[in-house]
Amino acid sequence: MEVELREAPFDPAAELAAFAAPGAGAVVTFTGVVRGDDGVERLEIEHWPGATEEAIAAMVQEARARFALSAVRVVHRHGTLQAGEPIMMVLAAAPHRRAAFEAADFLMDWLKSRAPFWKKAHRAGSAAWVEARSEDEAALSRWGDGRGPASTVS
Amino acid sequence: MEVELREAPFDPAAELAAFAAPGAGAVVTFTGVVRGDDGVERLEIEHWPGATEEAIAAMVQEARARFALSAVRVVHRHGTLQAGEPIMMVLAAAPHRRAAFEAADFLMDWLKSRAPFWKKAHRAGSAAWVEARSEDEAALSRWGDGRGPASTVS
Amino acid sequence: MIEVLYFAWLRERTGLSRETVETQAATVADLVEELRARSEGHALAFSDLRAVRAAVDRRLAGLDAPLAGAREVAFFPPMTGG
Amino acid sequence: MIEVLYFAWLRERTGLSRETVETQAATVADLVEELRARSEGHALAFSDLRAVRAAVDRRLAGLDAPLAGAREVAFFPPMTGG
Repeated sequence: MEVELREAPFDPAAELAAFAAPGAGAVVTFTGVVRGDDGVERLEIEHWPGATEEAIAAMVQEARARFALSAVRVVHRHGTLQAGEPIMMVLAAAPHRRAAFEAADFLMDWLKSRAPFWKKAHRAGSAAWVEARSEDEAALSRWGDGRGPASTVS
Repeated sequence: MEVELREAPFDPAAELAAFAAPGAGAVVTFTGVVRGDDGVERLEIEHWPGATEEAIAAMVQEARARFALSAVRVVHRHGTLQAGEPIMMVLAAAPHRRAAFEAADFLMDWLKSRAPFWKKAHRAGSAAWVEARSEDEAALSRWGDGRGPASTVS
Repeated sequence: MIEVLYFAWLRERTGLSRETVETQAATVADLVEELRARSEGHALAFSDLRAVRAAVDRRLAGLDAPLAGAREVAFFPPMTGG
Repeated sequence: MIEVLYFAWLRERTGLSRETVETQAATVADLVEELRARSEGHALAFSDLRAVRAAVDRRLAGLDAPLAGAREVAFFPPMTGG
Protein backbone atom coordinates (compact mmCIF):
# COMPACT_ATOMS: atom_id res chain seq x y z
CA MET A 1 0.00 0.00 0.00
CA GLU A 2 1.64 3.20 -1.14
CA VAL A 3 -0.55 5.59 0.84
CA GLU A 4 -1.76 5.03 4.37
CA LEU A 5 -3.92 7.48 6.24
CA ARG A 6 -4.37 6.43 9.85
CA GLU A 7 -5.42 7.65 13.25
CA ALA A 8 -3.28 5.29 15.35
CA PRO A 9 0.39 6.01 16.07
CA PHE A 10 2.99 4.34 13.88
CA ASP A 11 6.65 3.45 14.32
CA PRO A 12 9.00 5.03 11.74
CA ALA A 13 11.66 2.36 12.39
CA ALA A 14 9.14 -0.40 11.69
CA GLU A 15 8.08 1.44 8.54
CA LEU A 16 11.68 1.59 7.33
CA ALA A 17 12.21 -2.08 8.19
CA ALA A 18 9.10 -3.07 6.23
CA PHE A 19 9.86 -0.86 3.22
CA ALA A 20 10.85 -3.31 0.51
CA ALA A 21 12.67 -1.79 -2.43
CA PRO A 22 14.36 -4.51 -4.47
CA GLY A 23 17.16 -3.17 -6.61
CA ALA A 24 17.24 0.21 -4.94
CA GLY A 25 20.63 1.67 -4.14
CA ALA A 26 19.25 4.62 -2.21
CA VAL A 27 16.49 4.96 0.36
CA VAL A 28 15.46 8.37 1.71
CA THR A 29 12.97 8.81 4.52
CA PHE A 30 11.36 11.90 5.97
CA THR A 31 9.59 11.78 9.32
CA GLY A 32 7.60 14.71 10.66
CA VAL A 33 7.28 14.86 14.45
CA VAL A 34 5.04 16.92 16.77
CA ARG A 35 7.45 19.40 18.30
CA GLY A 36 6.93 19.90 21.99
CA ASP A 37 8.63 23.27 22.10
CA ASP A 38 6.54 26.39 22.33
CA GLY A 39 4.34 24.70 24.91
CA VAL A 40 2.47 22.48 22.48
CA GLU A 41 0.98 19.52 24.34
CA ARG A 42 -0.94 17.90 21.53
CA LEU A 43 -1.91 18.40 17.93
CA GLU A 44 -5.32 17.78 16.44
CA ILE A 45 -5.21 17.01 12.74
CA GLU A 46 -8.40 17.43 10.76
CA HIS A 47 -8.63 16.10 7.24
CA TRP A 48 -11.08 15.66 4.36
CA PRO A 49 -11.99 11.99 4.27
CA GLY A 50 -11.81 10.64 0.75
CA ALA A 51 -10.28 13.73 -0.79
CA THR A 52 -7.16 13.42 1.35
CA GLU A 53 -6.38 9.91 0.15
CA GLU A 54 -7.03 10.95 -3.44
CA ALA A 55 -4.81 13.99 -3.17
CA ILE A 56 -1.90 12.03 -1.69
CA ALA A 57 -2.29 9.23 -4.24
CA ALA A 58 -2.11 11.84 -7.02
CA MET A 59 1.07 13.27 -5.48
CA VAL A 60 2.63 9.82 -5.31
CA GLN A 61 1.67 9.16 -8.92
CA GLU A 62 3.23 12.46 -9.96
CA ALA A 63 6.41 11.63 -8.02
CA ARG A 64 6.61 8.29 -9.83
CA ALA A 65 6.23 10.07 -13.17
CA ARG A 66 8.92 12.64 -12.38
CA PHE A 67 11.55 10.52 -10.65
CA ALA A 68 12.96 7.06 -11.37
CA LEU A 69 11.69 5.38 -8.21
CA SER A 70 11.92 1.76 -7.11
CA ALA A 71 9.34 2.19 -4.36
CA VAL A 72 7.52 4.96 -2.53
CA ARG A 73 5.25 5.18 0.50
CA VAL A 74 3.43 7.87 2.46
CA VAL A 75 2.00 7.39 5.95
CA HIS A 76 0.05 10.28 7.48
CA ARG A 77 -1.87 10.45 10.73
CA HIS A 78 -4.98 12.37 11.63
CA GLY A 79 -6.85 12.84 14.89
CA THR A 80 -5.10 13.62 18.18
CA LEU A 81 -1.31 13.42 18.42
CA GLN A 82 0.84 13.96 21.49
CA ALA A 83 4.06 15.99 21.50
CA GLY A 84 6.97 13.85 20.32
CA GLU A 85 4.80 11.53 18.22
CA PRO A 86 5.48 11.07 14.51
CA ILE A 87 2.91 12.85 12.33
CA MET A 88 3.81 11.43 8.98
CA MET A 89 6.51 9.73 6.99
CA VAL A 90 7.61 9.61 3.37
CA LEU A 91 9.82 6.78 2.13
CA ALA A 92 11.38 6.89 -1.33
CA ALA A 93 13.72 4.33 -2.88
CA ALA A 94 15.54 4.62 -6.20
CA PRO A 95 18.53 3.17 -8.01
CA HIS A 96 20.39 6.47 -7.47
CA ARG A 97 20.32 8.96 -4.62
CA ARG A 98 19.26 12.09 -6.48
CA ALA A 99 15.88 10.62 -7.45
CA ALA A 100 15.24 9.35 -3.91
CA PHE A 101 16.09 12.72 -2.35
CA GLU A 102 14.07 14.71 -4.87
CA ALA A 103 11.01 12.48 -4.62
CA ALA A 104 10.93 12.79 -0.83
CA ASP A 105 11.48 16.55 -1.06
CA PHE A 106 8.79 16.91 -3.74
CA LEU A 107 6.25 14.89 -1.78
CA MET A 108 6.91 16.86 1.40
CA ASP A 109 6.44 20.20 -0.36
CA TRP A 110 3.11 19.10 -1.82
CA LEU A 111 1.88 17.35 1.31
CA LYS A 112 2.57 20.50 3.33
CA SER A 113 0.43 22.80 1.23
CA ARG A 114 -1.87 20.74 -0.98
CA ALA A 115 -2.99 17.74 1.03
CA PRO A 116 -6.20 18.63 2.88
CA PHE A 117 -4.98 18.54 6.47
CA TRP A 118 -5.42 21.26 9.07
CA LYS A 119 -3.53 21.27 12.35
CA LYS A 120 -4.72 22.70 15.63
CA ALA A 121 -2.10 23.09 18.35
CA HIS A 122 -3.23 22.64 21.93
CA ARG A 123 -1.27 24.37 24.66
CA ALA A 124 -2.11 24.61 28.35
CA GLY A 125 -5.43 26.41 28.40
CA SER A 126 -5.48 27.44 24.75
CA ALA A 127 -5.79 26.07 21.25
CA ALA A 128 -5.00 27.65 17.91
CA TRP A 129 -5.07 26.56 14.29
CA VAL A 130 -1.58 26.34 12.87
CA GLU A 131 -1.13 28.93 10.15
CA ALA A 132 0.35 27.99 6.82
CA ARG A 133 3.86 29.33 6.34
CA SER A 134 4.53 31.45 3.27
CA GLU A 135 7.82 29.55 2.76
CA ASP A 136 5.82 26.36 2.37
CA GLU A 137 3.63 27.87 -0.31
CA ALA A 138 6.67 29.36 -2.02
CA ALA A 139 8.41 25.98 -1.99
CA LEU A 140 5.90 24.61 -4.50
CA SER A 141 7.34 26.82 -7.22
CA ARG A 142 10.60 24.83 -6.99
CA TRP A 143 8.87 22.08 -8.95
CA GLY A 144 8.43 23.85 -12.22
CA ASP A 145 5.26 25.14 -13.76
CA GLY A 146 3.49 25.50 -10.44
CA ARG A 147 0.80 23.04 -11.43
CA GLY A 148 0.25 20.28 -8.97
CA PRO A 149 -0.40 16.60 -9.20
CA ALA A 150 -3.36 16.34 -11.53
CA SER A 151 -6.17 15.36 -9.21
CA THR A 152 -8.33 16.60 -6.39
CA VAL A 153 -7.70 19.64 -4.28
CA SER A 154 -4.80 20.62 -6.49
CA MET B 1 28.60 9.02 18.69
CA GLU B 2 28.04 11.10 15.58
CA VAL B 3 30.32 9.14 13.27
CA GLU B 4 30.64 5.38 13.21
CA LEU B 5 32.94 3.54 10.86
CA ARG B 6 32.38 -0.19 11.08
CA GLU B 7 33.03 -3.47 9.33
CA ALA B 8 30.00 -5.39 10.64
CA PRO B 9 26.54 -5.03 9.06
CA PHE B 10 24.08 -2.62 10.65
CA ASP B 11 20.30 -2.31 10.66
CA PRO B 12 18.96 1.00 9.31
CA ALA B 13 15.66 0.55 11.17
CA ALA B 14 17.51 0.09 14.45
CA GLU B 15 19.59 3.18 13.66
CA LEU B 16 16.44 5.23 13.10
CA ALA B 17 14.87 3.85 16.28
CA ALA B 18 17.97 4.78 18.31
CA PHE B 19 18.39 8.24 16.77
CA ALA B 20 17.39 10.59 19.55
CA ALA B 21 16.62 14.12 18.45
CA PRO B 22 14.76 15.97 21.20
CA GLY B 23 12.86 18.94 19.87
CA ALA B 24 13.28 18.00 16.23
CA GLY B 25 10.24 18.32 14.00
CA ALA B 26 11.91 16.73 11.01
CA VAL B 27 14.10 13.67 10.61
CA VAL B 28 15.65 12.76 7.25
CA THR B 29 17.57 9.56 6.64
CA PHE B 30 19.54 8.35 3.67
CA THR B 31 20.56 4.72 3.35
CA GLY B 32 22.91 3.51 0.63
CA VAL B 33 22.50 -0.15 -0.34
CA VAL B 34 24.70 -2.51 -2.40
CA ARG B 35 22.73 -2.92 -5.62
CA GLY B 36 22.65 -6.49 -6.85
CA ASP B 37 21.88 -5.54 -10.42
CA ASP B 38 24.58 -5.66 -13.04
CA GLY B 39 25.74 -8.98 -11.60
CA VAL B 40 27.44 -7.53 -8.53
CA GLU B 41 27.74 -10.23 -5.85
CA ARG B 42 29.72 -8.33 -3.28
CA LEU B 43 31.47 -5.05 -2.70
CA GLU B 44 34.84 -4.57 -1.07
CA ILE B 45 35.26 -1.17 0.51
CA GLU B 46 38.78 0.01 1.24
CA HIS B 47 39.34 3.06 3.39
CA TRP B 48 42.13 5.11 4.98
CA PRO B 49 42.09 4.29 8.67
CA GLY B 50 42.28 7.43 10.77
CA ALA B 51 41.88 9.85 7.89
CA THR B 52 38.43 8.52 7.04
CA GLU B 53 37.04 9.19 10.50
CA GLU B 54 38.63 12.65 10.51
CA ALA B 55 37.22 13.49 7.09
CA ILE B 56 33.69 12.42 8.01
CA ALA B 57 33.86 14.23 11.36
CA ALA B 58 34.87 17.41 9.51
CA MET B 59 31.90 17.01 7.14
CA VAL B 60 29.55 16.56 10.08
CA GLN B 61 31.01 19.65 11.75
CA GLU B 62 30.55 21.64 8.55
CA ALA B 63 26.93 20.41 8.24
CA ARG B 64 26.28 21.56 11.81
CA ALA B 65 27.74 24.97 10.98
CA ARG B 66 25.66 25.37 7.83
CA PHE B 67 22.31 23.95 8.92
CA ALA B 68 20.27 24.34 12.11
CA LEU B 69 20.43 20.71 13.21
CA SER B 70 19.11 19.04 16.34
CA ALA B 71 21.13 15.87 15.77
CA VAL B 72 23.18 14.20 13.08
CA ARG B 73 24.78 10.81 12.60
CA VAL B 74 26.79 9.02 9.91
CA VAL B 75 27.34 5.24 9.83
CA HIS B 76 29.62 3.84 7.11
CA ARG B 77 30.83 0.32 6.56
CA HIS B 78 34.11 -0.93 5.13
CA GLY B 79 35.36 -4.42 4.29
CA THR B 80 33.25 -6.95 2.43
CA LEU B 81 29.54 -6.31 1.80
CA GLN B 82 27.04 -8.59 0.12
CA ALA B 83 24.48 -7.43 -2.45
CA GLY B 84 21.43 -5.99 -0.72
CA GLU B 85 23.32 -4.97 2.42
CA PRO B 86 23.27 -1.35 3.61
CA ILE B 87 26.57 0.42 2.92
CA MET B 88 26.02 3.56 4.90
CA MET B 89 23.43 5.80 6.46
CA VAL B 90 23.07 9.48 7.22
CA LEU B 91 20.52 10.69 9.78
CA ALA B 92 19.74 14.39 10.19
CA ALA B 93 17.20 15.94 12.53
CA ALA B 94 16.20 19.60 12.68
CA PRO B 95 13.37 21.80 13.88
CA HIS B 96 12.31 22.35 10.26
CA ARG B 97 12.42 20.09 7.23
CA ARG B 98 14.56 22.19 4.91
CA ALA B 99 17.61 21.99 7.21
CA ALA B 100 17.21 18.25 7.70
CA PHE B 101 16.92 17.60 3.95
CA GLU B 102 19.81 19.86 3.06
CA ALA B 103 22.12 18.46 5.72
CA ALA B 104 21.53 14.88 4.53
CA ASP B 105 21.98 15.94 0.92
CA PHE B 106 25.15 17.90 1.74
CA LEU B 107 26.67 15.03 3.70
CA MET B 108 25.91 12.54 0.93
CA ASP B 109 27.53 14.73 -1.71
CA TRP B 110 30.70 15.11 0.33
CA LEU B 111 30.83 11.50 1.49
CA LYS B 112 30.58 10.32 -2.12
CA SER B 113 33.57 12.23 -3.37
CA ARG B 114 35.67 13.39 -0.41
CA ALA B 115 35.60 10.64 2.17
CA PRO B 116 38.52 8.27 1.51
CA PHE B 117 36.64 5.14 0.51
CA TRP B 118 37.24 3.07 -2.60
CA LYS B 119 34.81 0.41 -3.77
CA LYS B 120 35.66 -2.74 -5.68
CA ALA B 121 32.74 -4.62 -7.23
CA HIS B 122 33.01 -8.39 -7.41
CA ARG B 123 31.04 -10.20 -10.09
CA ALA B 124 31.19 -13.88 -11.01
CA GLY B 125 34.79 -14.39 -12.08
CA SER B 126 35.79 -10.73 -12.17
CA ALA B 127 36.41 -7.73 -9.99
CA ALA B 128 36.71 -4.05 -10.86
CA TRP B 129 37.22 -0.82 -8.96
CA VAL B 130 34.13 1.34 -9.10
CA GLU B 131 34.88 4.51 -11.01
CA ALA B 132 33.89 7.88 -9.62
CA ARG B 133 30.97 9.45 -11.49
CA SER B 134 31.46 12.92 -12.89
CA GLU B 135 27.96 13.85 -11.63
CA ASP B 136 29.13 13.14 -8.09
CA GLU B 137 32.14 15.43 -8.47
CA ALA B 138 29.94 18.09 -10.07
CA ALA B 139 27.43 17.85 -7.22
CA LEU B 140 29.96 19.37 -4.81
CA SER B 141 29.69 22.73 -6.54
CA ARG B 142 26.06 22.93 -5.36
CA TRP B 143 27.40 23.85 -1.93
CA GLY B 144 28.88 27.21 -2.73
CA ASP B 145 32.51 28.10 -2.99
CA GLY B 146 33.64 24.59 -3.80
CA ARG B 147 35.78 24.38 -0.69
CA GLY B 148 35.15 21.40 1.47
CA PRO B 149 34.88 20.81 5.16
CA ALA B 150 38.07 22.27 6.57
CA SER B 151 40.02 19.19 7.51
CA THR B 152 41.83 16.18 6.10
CA VAL B 153 41.60 14.90 2.57
CA SER B 154 39.52 17.88 1.58
CA MET C 1 -28.50 22.38 -4.87
CA ILE C 2 -24.89 22.55 -3.82
CA GLU C 3 -23.25 20.63 -1.01
CA VAL C 4 -21.08 23.06 0.97
CA LEU C 5 -18.25 21.71 3.15
CA TYR C 6 -16.38 23.57 5.89
CA PHE C 7 -13.05 22.64 7.47
CA ALA C 8 -10.95 23.81 10.41
CA TRP C 9 -11.94 27.26 11.71
CA LEU C 10 -14.52 27.70 8.97
CA ARG C 11 -16.22 24.62 10.38
CA GLU C 12 -15.90 26.00 13.90
CA ARG C 13 -17.22 29.45 13.00
CA THR C 14 -20.18 28.25 10.95
CA GLY C 15 -20.80 25.45 13.42
CA LEU C 16 -21.24 23.12 10.45
CA SER C 17 -19.21 20.42 8.73
CA ARG C 18 -21.51 20.56 5.74
CA GLU C 19 -24.83 21.94 4.58
CA THR C 20 -26.93 21.64 1.47
CA VAL C 21 -27.66 24.98 -0.13
CA GLU C 22 -30.34 25.93 -2.62
CA THR C 23 -28.59 28.48 -4.78
CA GLN C 24 -28.37 30.03 -8.23
CA ALA C 25 -24.95 31.55 -7.48
CA ALA C 26 -22.91 31.86 -10.67
CA THR C 27 -19.49 31.98 -9.02
CA VAL C 28 -17.76 31.03 -5.78
CA ALA C 29 -17.84 34.72 -4.80
CA ASP C 30 -21.62 34.85 -5.35
CA LEU C 31 -22.03 31.76 -3.19
CA VAL C 32 -19.90 33.30 -0.44
CA GLU C 33 -22.14 36.38 -0.43
CA GLU C 34 -25.21 34.20 0.04
CA LEU C 35 -23.57 32.11 2.76
CA ARG C 36 -22.48 35.20 4.67
CA ALA C 37 -26.14 36.11 5.17
CA ARG C 38 -26.97 32.76 6.76
CA SER C 39 -25.75 33.45 10.29
CA GLU C 40 -23.35 35.50 12.35
CA GLY C 41 -21.06 32.49 12.35
CA HIS C 42 -21.10 32.34 8.57
CA ALA C 43 -20.38 36.07 8.38
CA LEU C 44 -17.45 35.61 10.74
CA ALA C 45 -16.14 32.62 8.79
CA PHE C 46 -16.03 34.69 5.61
CA SER C 47 -14.93 37.98 7.17
CA ASP C 48 -11.44 37.79 5.69
CA LEU C 49 -11.46 36.08 2.33
CA ARG C 50 -7.69 36.29 1.98
CA ALA C 51 -7.52 33.52 4.59
CA VAL C 52 -10.08 31.31 2.83
CA ARG C 53 -9.44 28.74 0.11
CA ALA C 54 -12.14 27.04 -1.93
CA ALA C 55 -12.40 23.82 -3.89
CA VAL C 56 -15.14 23.16 -6.43
CA ASP C 57 -15.76 19.45 -6.87
CA ARG C 58 -12.43 18.83 -5.15
CA ARG C 59 -10.37 21.14 -7.32
CA LEU C 60 -8.86 24.33 -5.93
CA ALA C 61 -10.78 27.26 -7.31
CA GLY C 62 -10.57 31.03 -7.14
CA LEU C 63 -13.43 33.33 -6.08
CA ASP C 64 -14.25 33.97 -9.71
CA ALA C 65 -14.62 30.27 -10.52
CA PRO C 66 -17.98 29.42 -12.13
CA LEU C 67 -20.36 27.10 -10.32
CA ALA C 68 -22.30 25.85 -13.35
CA GLY C 69 -22.77 22.14 -12.86
CA ALA C 70 -20.89 22.09 -9.56
CA ARG C 71 -22.12 19.63 -6.95
CA GLU C 72 -19.79 20.37 -4.07
CA VAL C 73 -17.94 23.45 -2.82
CA ALA C 74 -15.50 23.23 0.09
CA PHE C 75 -14.15 26.14 2.12
CA PHE C 76 -11.04 25.90 4.29
CA PRO C 77 -7.94 27.78 5.41
CA PRO C 78 -4.61 27.09 3.66
CA MET C 79 -3.69 23.47 4.25
CA THR C 80 -1.10 22.52 6.83
CA GLY C 81 -0.20 18.91 6.19
CA GLY C 82 3.13 17.16 6.54
CA MET D 1 62.12 10.94 4.35
CA ILE D 2 58.54 10.84 3.20
CA GLU D 3 55.95 8.21 4.02
CA VAL D 4 54.14 7.29 0.80
CA LEU D 5 50.68 5.65 0.97
CA TYR D 6 48.83 3.84 -1.82
CA PHE D 7 45.14 2.98 -1.98
CA ALA D 8 42.85 0.93 -4.22
CA TRP D 9 44.41 0.09 -7.60
CA LEU D 10 47.50 2.15 -6.85
CA ARG D 11 48.08 -0.19 -3.91
CA GLU D 12 47.43 -3.20 -6.12
CA ARG D 13 49.74 -2.03 -8.92
CA THR D 14 52.63 -1.02 -6.69
CA GLY D 15 52.05 -4.06 -4.49
CA LEU D 16 52.46 -1.76 -1.48
CA SER D 17 50.18 -0.13 1.08
CA ARG D 18 52.97 2.20 2.12
CA GLU D 19 56.68 2.75 1.77
CA THR D 20 59.23 5.14 3.24
CA VAL D 21 61.08 7.10 0.58
CA GLU D 22 64.33 9.01 0.80
CA THR D 23 63.73 11.99 -1.45
CA GLN D 24 64.57 15.60 -2.15
CA ALA D 25 61.56 16.01 -4.46
CA ALA D 26 60.31 19.59 -4.41
CA THR D 27 56.79 18.87 -5.61
CA VAL D 28 54.29 16.02 -5.84
CA ALA D 29 55.10 15.76 -9.56
CA ASP D 30 58.82 15.38 -8.79
CA LEU D 31 58.00 12.65 -6.28
CA VAL D 32 55.82 10.83 -8.83
CA GLU D 33 58.75 10.86 -11.29
CA GLU D 34 61.03 9.26 -8.70
CA LEU D 35 58.42 6.68 -7.71
CA ARG D 36 57.80 5.69 -11.33
CA ALA D 37 61.38 4.50 -11.56
CA ARG D 38 61.06 2.17 -8.57
CA SER D 39 59.36 -0.76 -10.32
CA GLU D 40 57.20 -1.76 -13.25
CA GLY D 41 54.26 -1.78 -10.86
CA HIS D 42 55.00 1.80 -9.81
CA ALA D 43 55.31 2.85 -13.46
CA LEU D 44 51.94 1.23 -14.18
CA ALA D 45 50.32 2.85 -11.15
CA PHE D 46 51.37 6.29 -12.37
CA SER D 47 50.85 5.69 -16.09
CA ASP D 48 47.76 7.91 -16.27
CA LEU D 49 48.01 10.79 -13.83
CA ARG D 50 44.55 12.08 -14.73
CA ALA D 51 43.19 9.12 -12.76
CA VAL D 52 45.39 9.75 -9.72
CA ARG D 53 44.68 12.02 -6.76
CA ALA D 54 47.21 12.98 -4.10
CA ALA D 55 47.02 14.17 -0.53
CA VAL D 56 49.96 15.82 1.25
CA ASP D 57 49.70 15.39 5.00
CA ARG D 58 46.05 14.43 4.51
CA ARG D 59 45.09 17.43 2.40
CA LEU D 60 44.19 17.06 -1.26
CA ALA D 61 47.04 18.47 -3.32
CA GLY D 62 47.73 19.08 -6.99
CA LEU D 63 50.81 17.80 -8.83
CA ASP D 64 52.47 21.16 -8.39
CA ALA D 65 52.03 21.17 -4.61
CA PRO D 66 55.32 21.71 -2.75
CA LEU D 67 56.66 18.97 -0.48
CA ALA D 68 58.78 21.18 1.81
CA GLY D 69 58.19 19.88 5.32
CA ALA D 70 55.74 17.20 4.21
CA ARG D 71 55.77 13.94 6.15
CA GLU D 72 53.20 11.91 4.27
CA VAL D 73 51.98 11.73 0.69
CA ALA D 74 49.05 9.51 -0.29
CA PHE D 75 48.11 8.46 -3.82
CA PHE D 76 44.66 7.11 -4.74
CA PRO D 77 41.97 7.15 -7.42
CA PRO D 78 38.98 9.49 -7.03
CA MET D 79 37.09 8.48 -3.90
CA THR D 80 33.88 6.47 -4.14
CA GLY D 81 32.26 6.63 -0.73
CA GLY D 82 28.63 6.79 0.24
